[in-house]
Formats: sequence, structure tokens, C-alpha cells
Amino acid sequence: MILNQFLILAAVLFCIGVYGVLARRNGVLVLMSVELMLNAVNINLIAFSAYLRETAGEVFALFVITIAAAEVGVGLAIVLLIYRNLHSPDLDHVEQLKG
Amino acid sequence: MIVQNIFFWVLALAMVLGAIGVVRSQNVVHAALYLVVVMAGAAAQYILLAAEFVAWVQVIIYIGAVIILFLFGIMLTRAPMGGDTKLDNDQRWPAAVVSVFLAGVLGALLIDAFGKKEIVISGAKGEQLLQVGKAGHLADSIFTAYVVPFEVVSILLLAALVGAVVIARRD
Amino acid sequence: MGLVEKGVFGKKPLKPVTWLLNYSRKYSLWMFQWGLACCAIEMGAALASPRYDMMRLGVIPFPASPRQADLVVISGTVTDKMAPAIKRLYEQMPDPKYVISMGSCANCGGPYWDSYSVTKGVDQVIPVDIYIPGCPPRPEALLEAIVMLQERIQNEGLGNDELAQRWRGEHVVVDNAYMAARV
Amino acid sequence: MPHMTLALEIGWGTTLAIKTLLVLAIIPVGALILGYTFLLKMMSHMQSRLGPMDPGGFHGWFQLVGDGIKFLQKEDIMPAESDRRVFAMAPAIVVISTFLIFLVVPTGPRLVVKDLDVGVFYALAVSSLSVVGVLMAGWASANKFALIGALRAAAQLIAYELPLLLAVVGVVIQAGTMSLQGIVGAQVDGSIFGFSGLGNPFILTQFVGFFLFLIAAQAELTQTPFDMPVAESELVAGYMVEYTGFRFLFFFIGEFGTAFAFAALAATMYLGGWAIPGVTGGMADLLGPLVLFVKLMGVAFLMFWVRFTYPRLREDQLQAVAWKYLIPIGLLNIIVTAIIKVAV
Amino acid sequence: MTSTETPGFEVDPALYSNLAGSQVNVELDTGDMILNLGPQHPATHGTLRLVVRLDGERVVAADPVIGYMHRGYEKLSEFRTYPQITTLINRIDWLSSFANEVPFVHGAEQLMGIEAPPRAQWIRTILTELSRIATIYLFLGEMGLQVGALTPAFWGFRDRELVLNLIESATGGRFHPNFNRIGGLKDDLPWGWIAECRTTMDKILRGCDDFEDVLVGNEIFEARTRGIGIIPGELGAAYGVSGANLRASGIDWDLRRDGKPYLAYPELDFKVWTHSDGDSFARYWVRLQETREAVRMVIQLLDGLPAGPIMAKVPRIIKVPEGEVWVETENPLGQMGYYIVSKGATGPFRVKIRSASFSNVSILPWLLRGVYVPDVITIMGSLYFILGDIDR
Amino acid sequence: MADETPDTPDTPDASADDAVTDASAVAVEEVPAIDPAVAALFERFEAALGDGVVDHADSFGTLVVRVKPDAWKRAAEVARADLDCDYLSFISGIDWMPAPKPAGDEGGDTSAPVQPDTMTFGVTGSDGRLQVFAHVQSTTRHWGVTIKTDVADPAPTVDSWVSVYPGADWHERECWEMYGVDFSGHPKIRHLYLPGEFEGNPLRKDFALLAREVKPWPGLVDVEPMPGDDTEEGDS
Repeated sequence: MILNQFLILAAVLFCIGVYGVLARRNGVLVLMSVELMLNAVNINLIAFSAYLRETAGEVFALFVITIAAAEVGVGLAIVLLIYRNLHSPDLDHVEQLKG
Repeated sequence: MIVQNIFFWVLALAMVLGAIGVVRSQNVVHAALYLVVVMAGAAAQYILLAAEFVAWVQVIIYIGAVIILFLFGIMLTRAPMGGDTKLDNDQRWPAAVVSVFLAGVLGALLIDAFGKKEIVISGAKGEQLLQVGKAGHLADSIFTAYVVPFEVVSILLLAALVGAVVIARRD
Repeated sequence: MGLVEKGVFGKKPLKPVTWLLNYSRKYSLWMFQWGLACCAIEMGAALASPRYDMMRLGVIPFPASPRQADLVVISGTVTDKMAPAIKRLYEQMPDPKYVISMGSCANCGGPYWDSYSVTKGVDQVIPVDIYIPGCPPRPEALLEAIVMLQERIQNEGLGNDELAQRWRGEHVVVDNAYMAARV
Repeated sequence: MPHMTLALEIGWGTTLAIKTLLVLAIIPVGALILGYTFLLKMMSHMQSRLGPMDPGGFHGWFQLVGDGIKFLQKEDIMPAESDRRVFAMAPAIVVISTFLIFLVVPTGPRLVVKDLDVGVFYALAVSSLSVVGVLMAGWASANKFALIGALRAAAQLIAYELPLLLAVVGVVIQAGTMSLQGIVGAQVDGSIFGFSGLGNPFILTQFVGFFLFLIAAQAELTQTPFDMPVAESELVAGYMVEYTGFRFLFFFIGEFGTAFAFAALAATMYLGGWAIPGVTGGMADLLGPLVLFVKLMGVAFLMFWVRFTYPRLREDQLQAVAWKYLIPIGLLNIIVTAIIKVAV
Repeated sequence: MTSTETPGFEVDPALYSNLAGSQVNVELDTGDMILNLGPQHPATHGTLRLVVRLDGERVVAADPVIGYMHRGYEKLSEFRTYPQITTLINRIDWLSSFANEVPFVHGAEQLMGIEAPPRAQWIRTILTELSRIATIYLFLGEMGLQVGALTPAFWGFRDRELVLNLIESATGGRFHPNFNRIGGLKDDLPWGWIAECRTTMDKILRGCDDFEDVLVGNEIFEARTRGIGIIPGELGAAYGVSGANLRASGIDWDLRRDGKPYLAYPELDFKVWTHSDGDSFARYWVRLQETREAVRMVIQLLDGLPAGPIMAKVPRIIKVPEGEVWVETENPLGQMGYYIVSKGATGPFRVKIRSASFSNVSILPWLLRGVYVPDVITIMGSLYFILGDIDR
Repeated sequence: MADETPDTPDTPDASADDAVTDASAVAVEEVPAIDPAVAALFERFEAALGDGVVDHADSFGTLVVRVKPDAWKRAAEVARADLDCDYLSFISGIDWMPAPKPAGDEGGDTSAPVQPDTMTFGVTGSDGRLQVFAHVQSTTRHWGVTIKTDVADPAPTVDSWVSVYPGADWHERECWEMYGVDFSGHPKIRHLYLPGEFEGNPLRKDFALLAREVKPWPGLVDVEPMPGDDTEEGDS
């Protein structure tokens, strides 16, 4: 197995994630796309870890997973708040911050 | 190492299709289920890379908790049963352009930087790789070299927990 | 549709196969308890009281949802207000399904034959396999009805032509005449 | 190929087919045994009844077999408004999750599909997959009862994953490994105050952990007192409400198969698994499955005893139990275990 | 079964309207949801339909839809003769059939100016108390089922069977005895019945102890019932809640003691149990004590059973003189009363049947506001109603 | 036990007219031997309600009071406040019209009891065909009182008791459904027992039971002999 196959897979996933973040308007879906990107990063980390035969990458992957979980918790709370106040989970409606 | 490669490509294909499903599906719940495919595929890739412990952490945290949270959020925000056409905004084409462009740049960069560098999984080096993925090694490095980040992450988790509760609460 | 209707066992299943299929259906009657009135308590006694213990006969009273039920016991007075719900429940049950009408009220209106709000018999709404007279029938009568039903299930044919006529047999009434004939 | 990594080793094991078939057979058989012994017979006897007697002639042994064959003959209904693909997939996911647990349960010194380095952790990780199936079932049924049931199930399973893991950590610390085979080994090699004739089943030292595990497992299995997701008197049948025929059968098998798996896990971690004192080598391979089965039935008896006797908690009380009692106790257990482990 | 589209009912439209101003749960408002429990739902033992408006797991508003068991007793009674009516009213509260007959027969006797001989009165009292035991015993087990404990329900059925045996051997009817005659009873007690009754009463007492062990002392049961569904005594009375439900709210009122004297109750020594909490647990506890009290009363009655005839002199064709009478008794479920209007014919001109469960359940919309879904089941279980007694 | 009071042969109209002119005087005069406890209770009631009372009687130890329709709600308030009647037993109606079809003729219904053909009224009389009556009790004093009032025939309407006794809600819905009596002030009168599309008021005397019209008891079908013994027909 060459290193690049993992890296390019990760890159593709990352870009799909980027597309999702940009094109989706439902808050939950945006969060999911962010998860896609985080996963891509994780694949990179693990691939490098395997390439270098070092634990560092795996340790960082664990940290990323942890932080992703925290992020989803807070993110969903925010989406819930948006839904509660605007009666829609769509982020397009969040315009109060506009000057 | 043709066998691992076959596994890789099958998994990779499933993951990419799943990822496209996540961003293109017109049903929120389906999107979440596609995300499960991507997550499970990633876990399988980790196993392929001998990162066994991380793989199961991925399963337990992502599939066991994060996806459930997502489904929870979706059902609490009233997922419609049928397709919902209003899931996308009107930046679809610009977004596609951006991501394709990004993919091109990244791909070129990666090929240029790493070329055909191999991940060695046979022989003595392979043995070493297997050892790296073991929970014991991981634990050793987390609790020695990375103990400070570990503690910071713990505090972050706690803060996120409290934060989520505070945000979701309405007083 | 289930395996039989899909034709997994051929146009006419072999005799041992038919026997096994019928035997398992016969002893796995998951019963939805449509308890309506007084008879519901007697049905409860037949199920729960150790003296009758209908589970001995393979009647399982677990399903809380009609989707998992094979048998429904309509026990008690059916009112005009309730009738649509009963029809709906019957439609929710998957084939093959059986109905026992328990008690005079469910059979024909019983003591409320002249009431303005009571349906005179549940068979105006759904087809009934077995009628149990009595007001209310004793739990033993319900057990007898179950045994009757099991006999009927065991003797069902599963061939294609027979399936078309399945569950359109004669009604059975567990009354004195019937008992006299059996003894 | 000793250097090959995990996925491929499972993939290319020469005995793969046999092992898979065996494990596939264990699930329905285990479900059958538990269902018959406890659900039908033990429950009935506790209630002064006999339970099934007629089916099959001898004490109703045929009852659950008959149920299985019957469900195959039932009409397969999908509600009109349901999401058909998701609806159809959900039961399979639940059963797959059960199947995956069995891969790491050792039934003898050599009788194990794959003794993973992180076996315990793996078992708990894949057991959480079933939640996805439950949520899918609840959502796809297009039924309010099913949806509420599924949401309850998910909330509960997430909450109890934690105490379950914490309970297991005590064992892992004491054994010094996460491999189930290693845990059994540690119990065989252990000694009680210097007396090593019986080994050291961890139930003696991890008594608290054992009960935490049982309580949390009870919640994971959605059994009384934690059976709100399928609470019959409230939600009819919870997330299963719209399922008929063989799909329902899958859930049924999944439910009892998972109970079987958790009982096996508990027996392995706390009661010494396949080991009995004085039996080693080939004999242990021969007797192992039987020994494990006996121990497992003991654990299952406890679980079902509680199931048929206790009332059920309320949703908020359930969460309170997890967060206010089980998790602190679990943490305390870990601390105490760790201190003793380091000190001794 | 679970759909809103079942034809043939009317639901309070307020339930479906926007209740934006009255959100109960302010912490996690996730939008309201209408849930239909029934008409045939495992929890409603019978055919009560409950339409609840939910916010998450909390009930915002509840509207019981009754009438699925309405059989028109009051109308049918106008077309029946007095002896025929006793057959009919057996089936109002089908668990305590005998107790249903008593007030009606008593009313007819009052109108006719006759009185049943003492032995008949005492036997009536015994059978009333036995049917009280049979009724409440089922509740003691069923309540376990409502909160999820399977086994007690089966025990309830098991021991209730013993009481039914007694009733059957005395009256010939296991379920609906139809044993009362205007002016007395159909028959005397059979030989050996009294001894049999004593042994059964011992078993019932032991069964009560079992329930106490399994449920009352259970932490989960207490957590599920304590503080759930509190009925303030005064409000309960204004709603017409009666029987053990009212006594559990601290109102010390029992028609056997406080009403117009009937049957043999004035001569009995018994305690009226009350509880000050008014919650589901109190209702369970009071009923448990009442069962024991009923056993005590049966023993007293057996000890002091007078000899004599069991039937007064009554004309062959019963014609009741013109008049109106209101008779009320303390039935297992609460106050049962008949307002009989006679115009001198062989049948009554008008019978108003006041049944206990109807009023007991009418408090549900108030009681269910703001509780969790599982508590709905607990509360409905603890109120203990019989559908026939609600719908008549 | 008090004896019943079948006398009062005078026409109800006359007595009602009297009652309207001088209610309290007539009521006190008319009363025959009355239980002292019931009399005392009535005095309390009358003292509080004043001239709203039309008539009263002691029916087997229970006080029955007939009040003017416009005093109906006030009667409830008085009962609750001054008589400590905190407990609502029931509210219902009664239709004094004789059955439209006397039974027993032309091969018709033979089983139903024969009721008198003339319109007579109960213990406290009535103005017209329809009456609403209720029973309230005291859980502390252990007494009860039945309160009656007349309602107009074509468009019967009376004040609702819901604000006094919340439990009146369902009872009034039942009464509306069974007799067509409207309760003004009730939060929402709607069907209680019967399906929404049900027509008619079943408890009115002119509501015929269709089943009895179609097939009068014992019915014209041949009763098949039972197998085995030939039992006598049910004689009760």
C-alpha cells in the first residue's frame, strides 16, 4: 500500500465535506459535513502514523475524535436553539448578526 | 500486497459514495445513515493501517454516540418523512467549483510531495507497525509524552458538555 | 407475503412440509387482546390465572401491537363508536389471521340487543372464525375455542388453490350441540 | 502470514467459514434457549403457571421453534408512509451488531474466532451499533409510538454505554489486558490470598463492577427496569410496533441474542469464562463451551429474574440513575482498583 | 389503533390549536406532538381513548375520549322490569357485579316499603365485601403491570380466582351473580361455604403481604408513584371523585359508615383508611389496607351471621309504587348511586345511574397536565376505573 | 323510614303557578311529616337561597329541592358555601313525558313495562316536560341534597355549574347529549358518549329504540328448543 492512496482518499473526502458545508443550509447537515472533513484529517493522521511507525498520529487522531464529539454536542445544541427560536433548522434564517 | 489494496479500494469507493450521499441526499435521515457508512469505512481503513484501538474508538464514539446525536437532533427538529427539497441553498455550483478546485490542488500537491512512498506492512517493519497500533503503546505515549494535551482535552470535553447544556437550556 | 404465498414450497407443499408449517402456526398463536367489556376479564383470567393458563396451549399474549398478532379475541360489547377501530385493527394484522368472538355481546349484541349504541355482532364489521356464546363465557370456553381453532389450522391446506379459499371456512360455534357432537 | 493486520486475518483465516457459521448458529440458538428457559418457562413458574406445555409434546419445547417458522409464513407488511429501505435494513443491523459481539467471546483456550488485543472494548463498541438499527426502525416506521420508543432507546443506550465501560475498566486494570482471552487467563492464574486452587474469578474483587455491569447491561438490553423503549403499557411495542413477520423475528432474535452475548461477556469477565479449576489443554477446549454456558445461564438467570419482578423506571429517573449513581460508583471503583493494583 | 383518523369521535379542538402561551416545558421545547392512546391501548384496560398533546415527553394537555363502551343502560332500564334490570346492571362495573345490584335492589325495596330479613342483609354484605376484594385485588396486581412489573398482575389473577370460587359456589354465577331479589336473596349459602370462606380469607391476607413485599417496599415502585398525580382533597370532591381515590387525598368519607345505614354495616366494626398524600402511592396503599379491612369485615360477618329466612314476603309480580328515591352505596370503585323514579309500573320510569369511575376519570384532564408520558399510565392505573362504569 | 307522598293530586300547573307567586309560603305549607334533620337542612338552604326555592320534599330521607331556573346556579353556590356540600354526585335530566307508544298493543312490545299514559311529575312537581336535577353532598357533614329545576321544552337551557363544581363538565355534556339541554357558560359542550354524527337525544322519551321497533321482544322468530332438556323460558 502506498501512502498516497490514503492521503488522496482523505483529500477527496475533505473536499466533499467542503462542498457540503458550502452548499447545505440545514444546520445538522452542515455539522455532518464538518464531521466528514474531520474524518478525512483522521485518515491522514493514521496513514502518517503507519508510514512513520509512530504512535503520535494515532494519539492525535484520538484527540480529534474526542474534540469532534465535543463539537457535535455544542453544534447540535446551537442548531436546536436555532430551531427553537426560528422554527426551522436552516442556517439561512440566522441573520440577526447582520449589521 | 494486493489483498490489502483490494480491501482499500472497495472501502474507499464505499466511503466516497457515502460521502457524496451525505452532501447530496435530499433526506436528512438518509444523510446521517450515509455518514454511518463513511465512519464505518474509516474505521476499517484504520484497521487496514493497523490502528486497531483507534478503529474501535472511532466506532464507539462516532457510530455509537455522534451519529446517534445527529439522529436525535434530526428527529427532534422534525425530520420530514419524504424528501425535502429545501436542504440545499443556492450556492451549489460555486460550492462544487470550490471543492473540485480544492481537490485538484490537494491531489497535485500530495502526488508531488509523497509520490509512491510505501507503507511497509511486512517483515520486521510490519511487526513494528503492528506493535504501534496496540493499545498498550498508545497508552504509554498518551500518558507520558502527551499527558498535557490529554488533560487539556479532558477539560475541553467538560467545557463542551457544560456549554452544550447551557446553550440548549432556555431560562 | 409470507413464504407460502411466495411459492417457496412449490405449488402444493409436500405433506410433511404442510404439516410442519401448520403445526408451528397452530402452536404459535400470538394473541392480541381486544378486551372490551366484562369478557375481557374472563379472557384475562384464561391467560393469567394459573388455573387456566392459556399459554399451555401455545397462545402467547405478548404482542401489544396488532402487527405481530395472529389471533384477535374480541371480547365484549362492540359499540358503533368502537366498530371502526376494530375494523382498522383487523386490517393492521398480517395474514394469516384469525378472529374469535367471545361472548354474547360480540356475537349478537347480547343483553344490549335493543340499545341505540351497540353494534349487533362484531361479524358485521370483520369476519369471525369462532363464536363463543355466554355472558360472559367461562375461561374454559375460551380454551375450548382455542383448541378448536388449532384443529382448524392443522387441517388447512397450503396449496395454491386452497390458499385462495383459506380463512373462508365455516364458522364454528362452541355451544352445547357442538360439545355433544364431540364427546 | 503472521504480520498481517486484523481485517485480513479475519478475512483469510482458513476456518473462517466454519467459525462464521458457528457464530451465526449461536445467535438464534442462544436466543431460543434464553427465550424458552427464561421468558416462557421461568417467568411462568414465577407466576405459578406452567408456561407452554402442548407444543412439541414435552414441556412445550417446540414453542419458539414454532414461533420462528410461523413468522416466516406471516404477511410482510410495510406501512405505506414508511421509508422502505431504512425500514427493511433496521432489523438486520441489530442482528449484525449481535453477531459481531460473539466474534471475540472465547469458549476455550483455542476456541475463539479472533482474540482481539482490545477484545472487551471491541465488544462494547459493536454492541452500540444496534442503537443505529433501533433509531432507523423507529424513524422509518412513520409511527409516533415507534419514534418515541426509538428516541427513548437511543437516549438510554448512550447514557448507559458509559457505566458499562467504566465497570469493565476495573476488570481491565486488574487483568492488565483488554483481551478477553487474557482476562480469562488472569482469572485462572490468580489466587485468593495465596490460595490458587480456584484461580481468582474477578467477581470476588470486582463485585461492584459486576453489579454495575449487570445493571448497565440490563439497560443496554432494554430490559425491565429499563424497558421504557418497548414499554408495553405505554408505547405498545416501542420501535417494533410496525414490524411483522420475519423482520420482527429478527428483532426478537436480536434482543435475546444480545442478552445471550452480554451474559457471556459477564461470565467471561467476572466468573472465569470457560475455565474451571483443574481442567487444562484439550480437555478445556472440550468442556469450555459447556462451562461457559452454565455460567452464562447463571448470569442470565439474574438478569431475567430482575426483568420479571421489578417495575420500570421513568425516563428521567433512568438518566438520573446513570449519571448520579452508576457513573460515580464506576469511577470510584476504578480509582480503588487502580490504587490497589499499584500498591500490591 | 394509533391514528387520529378514526371516525366517530370529537376531540377538544383546543388540543390541536396553537398553545404557544402555555408551554409547560421551557427547557427543551421541541415542538408539540399529538399522541393517541387508545381506544384500545394496553394501558387503559378497556377502551378509554386518551388524546394527549405532548411537548417532548411531557403532557401539555390531555383529553379523554370516552363512550367506546356506552351501552345505554339508562335508556334500556326504562324498557325492563325491575328483576330484569338487576341482570343488566350487573354488567356496569363488571368486576364487582354483586355490589352493583345492592343499591338498586335496596332502592326498589325502599320504594315498596319492604325490608330484606337480617340474614339476607348479612349475606349481601358478605358478598359485597367479597366482590370488593375481587375487584381491588385485581388492581393491586394490575398496578404493578402499569409501572412495568409483570409478575404481581399474575398473582392478582391467581388469588382473585379463589374469591370468584366463593362467589360462584354461593350464587351460581362466577362473574355476574344476579343473586339479589327484591326482598332478599335467591338462595341461602351452601353447606360448608363458611369454612371455605375462612380459609380463602387467610390466603387473601397472605397475598396482600406479598403485594406489600413486592411493590410497596420497592424503591422503583415508590419512585414511580410517590408524588405522581396528586389530587387535592377539595378539588377531588368537587370533581366527584369518590371511594379510595378520595380517601387517599385525606378526606375521611366512607358511605358504609357515613351514609344512610344500609346492609349490615352499622353493626360492623371497621376502620376507614385514609392517606394524606393524595398521590398514586397513597391510592395504592389505601386500597391495600381496604382489602385487609374487607377481609376483617368478612370474618366478622361470618362470625355473627344470624339465622332466619332469606326472603321477605314479596308479591309475585313486582309493581313499585309511585315515588322517587336516591340510594347510594360505597362500591369498590367509589360512590355508586341510583336515582329511581317510579310511576307505579312493573318497571321504573327513569333510572339515573351514578357510577363512580365516571367522576373519577373526569378529573384526568386536570390531573394529567404537565406530567410525563409514563406517569400518565401510572395515574390512570392508580385511579382504577372500569370502562363499563365510566360509559355505562 | 319516611313514608312516601303519593298525594298531591292537583294539577302540576296550578301548583307551579302558586309557587311562582309565593314560593316559600307554599313550600312550607305543603310539606307533610318531614324528617327533622331534613327540615333543618332545608331551612339552611332556604335562608341562603331566599325566594329561588319553588318547592321541597323529603324523599326517603333525602332533601329534594326544586328551584327556579334562574336560581339554578345560585343554588349550587349556596349548596357549596352554606351547606358545605363540597362533593358533586351527579347532574342529569329527566323527561316526564309519557312514553309515546303504550306498550302491549297491536302485537307490539310486550316485555316493556306499561307506564301511565298521562303526564305526572315527581315529588316536587314540574312546570313542563324536561327537568334538570343534581345531587350534591357534604363529605364532612354527611348530608346531601337533590336540586331540581325546570327547563323550557323547545330550547332547553340552563346555567352551567362548571365554575362552581369543575366536575360538572362531563355531567353537563352527558345531559346535553342525552336530553338536548344546553348549559350556558359551559366551556365547550360536545358529544361525550356517542359518535359525533349521532342524531337525537336518546334519553328523551320520544327517542324510539330502533331494534325494538324492528323486532319486538320476544320477537317473531321461532325459538329453537335447546338440545337436551327443555328448560322453561327465562321467567325473570
